[in-house]
Amino acid sequence: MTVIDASPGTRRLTTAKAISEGIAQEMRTNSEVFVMGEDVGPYGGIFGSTTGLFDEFGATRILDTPISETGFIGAGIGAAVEGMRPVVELMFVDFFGVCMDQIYNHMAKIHYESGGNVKVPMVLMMATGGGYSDGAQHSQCLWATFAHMPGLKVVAPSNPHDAKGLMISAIRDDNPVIFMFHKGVMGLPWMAKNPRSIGPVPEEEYTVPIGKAAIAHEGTDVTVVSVSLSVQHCLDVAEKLAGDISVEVVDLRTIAPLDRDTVLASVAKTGRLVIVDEDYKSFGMSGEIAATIAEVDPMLLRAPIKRVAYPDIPIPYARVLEYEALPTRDKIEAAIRDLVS
Amino acid sequence: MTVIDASPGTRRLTTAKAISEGIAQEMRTNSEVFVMGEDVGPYGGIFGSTTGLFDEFGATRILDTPISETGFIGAGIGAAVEGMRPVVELMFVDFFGVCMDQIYNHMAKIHYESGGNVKVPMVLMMATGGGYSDGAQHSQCLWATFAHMPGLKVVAPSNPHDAKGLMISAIRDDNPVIFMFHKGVMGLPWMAKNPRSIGPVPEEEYTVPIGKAAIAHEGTDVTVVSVSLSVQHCLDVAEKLAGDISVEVVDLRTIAPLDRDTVLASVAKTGRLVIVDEDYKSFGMSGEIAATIAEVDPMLLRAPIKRVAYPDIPIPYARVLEYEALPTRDKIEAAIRDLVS
Amino acid sequence: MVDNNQRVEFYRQMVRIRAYEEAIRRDYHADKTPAWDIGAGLIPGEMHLAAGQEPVAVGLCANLRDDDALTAPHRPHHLALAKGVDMKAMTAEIFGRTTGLGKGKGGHMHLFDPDKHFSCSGIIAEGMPVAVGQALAFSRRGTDSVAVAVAGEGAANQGAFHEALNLAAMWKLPVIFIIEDNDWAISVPRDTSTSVANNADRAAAYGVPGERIEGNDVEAIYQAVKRAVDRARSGGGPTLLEIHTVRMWGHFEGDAQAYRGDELAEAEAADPIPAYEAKLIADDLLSESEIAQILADATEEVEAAIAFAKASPEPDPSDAYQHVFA
Amino acid sequence: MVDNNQRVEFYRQMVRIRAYEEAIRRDYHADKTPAWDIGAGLIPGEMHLAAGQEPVAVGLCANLRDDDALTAPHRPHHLALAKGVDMKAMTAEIFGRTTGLGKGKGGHMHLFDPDKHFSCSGIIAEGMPVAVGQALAFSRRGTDSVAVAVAGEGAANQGAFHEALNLAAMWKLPVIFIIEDNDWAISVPRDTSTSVANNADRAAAYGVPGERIEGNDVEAIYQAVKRAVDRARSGGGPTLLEIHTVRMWGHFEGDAQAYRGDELAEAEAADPIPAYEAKLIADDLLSESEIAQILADATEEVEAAIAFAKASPEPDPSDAYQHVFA
Ligand SMILES: Cc1ncc(C[n+]2csc(CCOP(=O)(O)OP(=O)(O)O)c2C)c(N)n1
Ligand SMILES: Cc1ncc(C[n+]2csc(CCOP(=O)(O)OP(=O)(O)O)c2C)c(N)n1
Ligand SMILES: [Mg+2]
Ligand SMILES: [Mg+2]
Repeated sequence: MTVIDASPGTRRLTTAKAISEGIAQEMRTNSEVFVMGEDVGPYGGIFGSTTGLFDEFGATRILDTPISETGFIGAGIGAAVEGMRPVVELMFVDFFGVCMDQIYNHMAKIHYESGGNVKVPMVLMMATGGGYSDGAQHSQCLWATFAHMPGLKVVAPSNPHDAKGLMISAIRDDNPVIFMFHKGVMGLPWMAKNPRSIGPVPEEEYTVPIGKAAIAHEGTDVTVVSVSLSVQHCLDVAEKLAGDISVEVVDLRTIAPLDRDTVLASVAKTGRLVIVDEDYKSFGMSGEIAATIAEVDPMLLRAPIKRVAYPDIPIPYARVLEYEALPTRDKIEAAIRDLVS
Repeated sequence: MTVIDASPGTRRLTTAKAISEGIAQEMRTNSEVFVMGEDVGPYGGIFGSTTGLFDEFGATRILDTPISETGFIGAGIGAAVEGMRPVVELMFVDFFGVCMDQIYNHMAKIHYESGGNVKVPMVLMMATGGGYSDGAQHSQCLWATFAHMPGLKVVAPSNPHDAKGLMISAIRDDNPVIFMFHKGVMGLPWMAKNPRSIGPVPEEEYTVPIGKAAIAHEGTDVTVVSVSLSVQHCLDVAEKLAGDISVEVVDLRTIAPLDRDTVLASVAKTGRLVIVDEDYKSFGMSGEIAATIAEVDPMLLRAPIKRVAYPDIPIPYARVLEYEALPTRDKIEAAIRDLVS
Repeated sequence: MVDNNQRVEFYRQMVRIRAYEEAIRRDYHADKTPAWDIGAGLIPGEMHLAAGQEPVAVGLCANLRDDDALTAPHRPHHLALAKGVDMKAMTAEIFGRTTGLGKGKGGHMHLFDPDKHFSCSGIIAEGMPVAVGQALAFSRRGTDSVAVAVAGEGAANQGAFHEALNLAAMWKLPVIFIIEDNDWAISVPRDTSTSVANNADRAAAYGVPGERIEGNDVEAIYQAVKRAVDRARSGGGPTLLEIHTVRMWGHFEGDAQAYRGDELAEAEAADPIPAYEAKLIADDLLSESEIAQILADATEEVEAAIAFAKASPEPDPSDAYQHVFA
Repeated sequence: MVDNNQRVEFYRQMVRIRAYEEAIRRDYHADKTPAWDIGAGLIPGEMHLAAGQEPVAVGLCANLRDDDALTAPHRPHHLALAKGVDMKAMTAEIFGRTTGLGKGKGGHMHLFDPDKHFSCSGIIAEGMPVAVGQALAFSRRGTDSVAVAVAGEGAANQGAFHEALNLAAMWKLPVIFIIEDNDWAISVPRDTSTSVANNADRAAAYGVPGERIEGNDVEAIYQAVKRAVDRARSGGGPTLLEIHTVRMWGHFEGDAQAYRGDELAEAEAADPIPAYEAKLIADDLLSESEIAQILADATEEVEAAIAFAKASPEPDPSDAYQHVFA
């Protein structure tokens, strides 16, 4: 059941604005919340996630950092351990390789290693995804890499409403949360976008639960499970095919912990499964969802599953090459038609 | 079909010795091969992977490095780009977080980004695995993390014979190869071990192909797919159950690229699948293997698959906790019995 | 002393690079209408141009041979051109064509020319260790080639900087580390990111010589690099140079630069090319007509490269699957 | 000047720590027979002991309050004890018991005591940025607490060292960075890994004060740290101290140390405790009987902690699934 309130007259925001509004509202009520990262200050975040925050909260609560990701993510952990609630931005997920130790050996594990005595209430947000020719080092999704590591919650909203609600949930969560925003859902003025990147967002504070998928489009013939920007494509396809094929779109919203029940219930209903994932295909999210079915009951499937995922290749620069590899609407539609026919 | 020659009189080595012998033989015939890493010199590698090399080749070809993994892995890449063939050791896979950028944004991608004009013939070897109470930061496997990244080959031998042959293949390969040795297969004098960690190893140079799984034990009732140390446990269980249940053990040997054909052929024969993995369960190897079946033909399965994998928890220190989580023989046997009954 | 022919050659190279950056800028924006759309047009993606930083590239690379290596950062064109990378193949790469250096797979931040031992990376400071490894290969083989790592002043706060410097110093490798200080790391000014006013002071942390070169002056840069290259070639080990330069344009194309305030006008006024031109005119090394000719030649070469790129075939979609493995 | 009571207290603390390390060593090996088996016995896993390094921990922590933070590396016992971490809970953790600091989940490299703001990590240098963040929290809250990051001399070549120093210096945070130089990083001697003889020289790279303290002398260490802590508490920002100390034993228990050669005998002879004892005797601050009493008290406390640990329950297997998330 979709939680998006699309009643007429509702205020519409871009996802970027929804995120920064969520952060701002939490900052107003909780002085322990602060923001740290590269270009999060006057610039407002390269992808707009902190727009306006510097003007309201100033340099003491919105900290531009040196290009020292291990340094400032580690500093976020230290502050969190002392009870603050840092929201730290890693500009692109692709940069995780310079700071992953802080993320997965420290942020993710301190609570467990301490036998529950130390909490690390921190949000680490980062941009993901491609489609605009930014090449092999600036276009990845990599959510499975984080979801594979125990101790991390990983969220990736597909629309402004969920983005704000998940950000507020993430800030309030006593655990580290990886908040991944696909550049393509941010509604940036300088990037081609799906209209779904701008949508109704309540003014007040609200939460979207971490760990709960949404049925973004109900259907009975085939289940399409996806996350983040690809959900927008799936919805476009579902709407296009409506009347012909009844497509159920599951928007995971949270990747870890994975809402297996919602996926299983949908597949039990439809008997057919397409997984759409902009992250690399192998050893990733699509595999985990397939395994979820296979270890509960492969007989739920009336046909083999289909994966429309990023092939196991580095991301090429030229548009024609990149779009060959991306999970586009055409490929999603073809996979659905193939499966249902 | 297993490639291990166990004819009597064959020389037997530990896996550690088999690896260092493979490196030494390649170094003798190719002056471009050199070794770099922490404690690879006089110490001989913390897990014995370079024992004896310093004595034979000296400090100019066996380089002890500072604790600067980004620095020296990057230096390996630079040397490889200039045509050398570095064998670089990252002491524990768990440390990948301080140097992953060099590994996956550089070592793995340069060939592709250059349109095939630059080669990076480099081996990055590292210790994996737990079972001896080394805690959350020194006991991980994480092969799925590397296998998820395009452009990397990832091997993880289960025995001395394959270790030597895969090391020689890796050094000769024009691509970067991640060579993961589980501490438990090294045959170290100071670690409890399965006798399978010492075995017959031909004196001469030979290769084991990267990308080819082995049927380590033939069977007809159930397929057990695994890799590295867990293969030893699977073989123990297969031998124990012989006569009662006929277990086919597939030793992947290479994780990426995955030998899907061998897995599919075995499952097609047995109709039952257990995946045994010491890496974290979710978003990893076990999922990918499940997906391989589910996208080809879920009807191959007469029953749901079983995963005996590391649960999604950081690795606890206390022995009783760690063994609760590890994929032990008992759990493998129980999964097999459960599936076949 | 720099001889007169070389001075004119410096000028020529700087003009050539500027003509290149201007043309790329023009074509980058040409088809991104009505407003900037990063993914649209013949040149999509991020675009980091180096107008103002020509003296660094030219003064540096005048000291280098083809067999010397250079690793460049995300802002690589000036360095690539000065290092002798083929302009056509590089332009074709930026346009994503099969004739490009990487057959269209790399793009502007991933230019690889093995013949010129040129490479770059979009990840801050991560080219520095790679240069150390190239120098290691050179020294193991007993050649006198050197490796140069170029990074911005923002990059000097990355861990990779520290590890690379220590390694090169420890092993006395022929590496020249060049910090291009253009005062900015995207929107973050140097003085809020870097705890020392002079990154050359950081050389002391590795026991290697360090020097900061003020003035964005191609000749001073050339001389300082020459000392460092001579030292490296003769076994004297690495040097750290910080070169103060200027970022005349945005961090990337499309950057509105609101954060720069008055400094932007100053930066634009600090254009090193007219300044150098005036010097050479004053020294009677250049006439108006020679200047016009140099510009005309540069423009011709640049436009030919762009025409070559545009006329080159786009990759076939199936090429995406090639070159994952050798 | 250090007053006499404090000098005796320094001695007492060093003896206490040494008694602890000796007892852990004994119990670590006790049931690993016939030969060392890393995973066997009541204390399994890697074990890094700090015999010889007591002056660092004691001289350092005598300057700290409970509300000051300390991040320790993989060799943490001396620091934990000096910082006031409860010996029983720490020992129970090392024995993997439910009464341990981490209920048996952390182990000897992962000791967390939030009341004492003490933590450690087995990943080299990665505790340094965490301390910066703790200092950031303290300074944002307007307290005068300080954060201390301790790391070995091998760690000073990690990128995290550089990033943490720059960040703390840039933000003028109350952090004291302590490099414990015991000459070795496992088997790699300092002079083959570190391009400067004195890591305190690296302070210049961040514009902060740096000082190297020779002699493994608890009083000199105390004084130097005192200056740094006073500076930090009063808003003067970070300090980098390198303290030359000695690793009397192997890198970890089981390390045969063949690589050490003659230096090993020297290291064993450089035991700081008898040396300090002799000084205090010479200064008439300690009698033979007081020495015996101090040792007896230490032994009693240590054995009680070990007895507590051994008597404590092992975790229930199902506890493994607790505390993944708060
Ligand atoms: C590890 C990493 N962090 C952040 C970025 C994003 N980024 C790209 S360029 C840049 C600023 C670089 O500043 P500087 O090193 O001074 O070079 P300049 O752009 O001024 O030439 C940043 C932060 C990156 N590419 N890699
Ligand atoms: C990032 C990382 N690299 C390597 C290691 C393995 N390792 C553990 S201790 C150690 C040596 C540390 O030397 P030093 O910092 O001098 O501390 P010491 O052991 O002498 O106290 C190494 C290399 C690690 N734990 N983390
Ligand atoms: Mg800059
Ligand atoms: Mg040391």
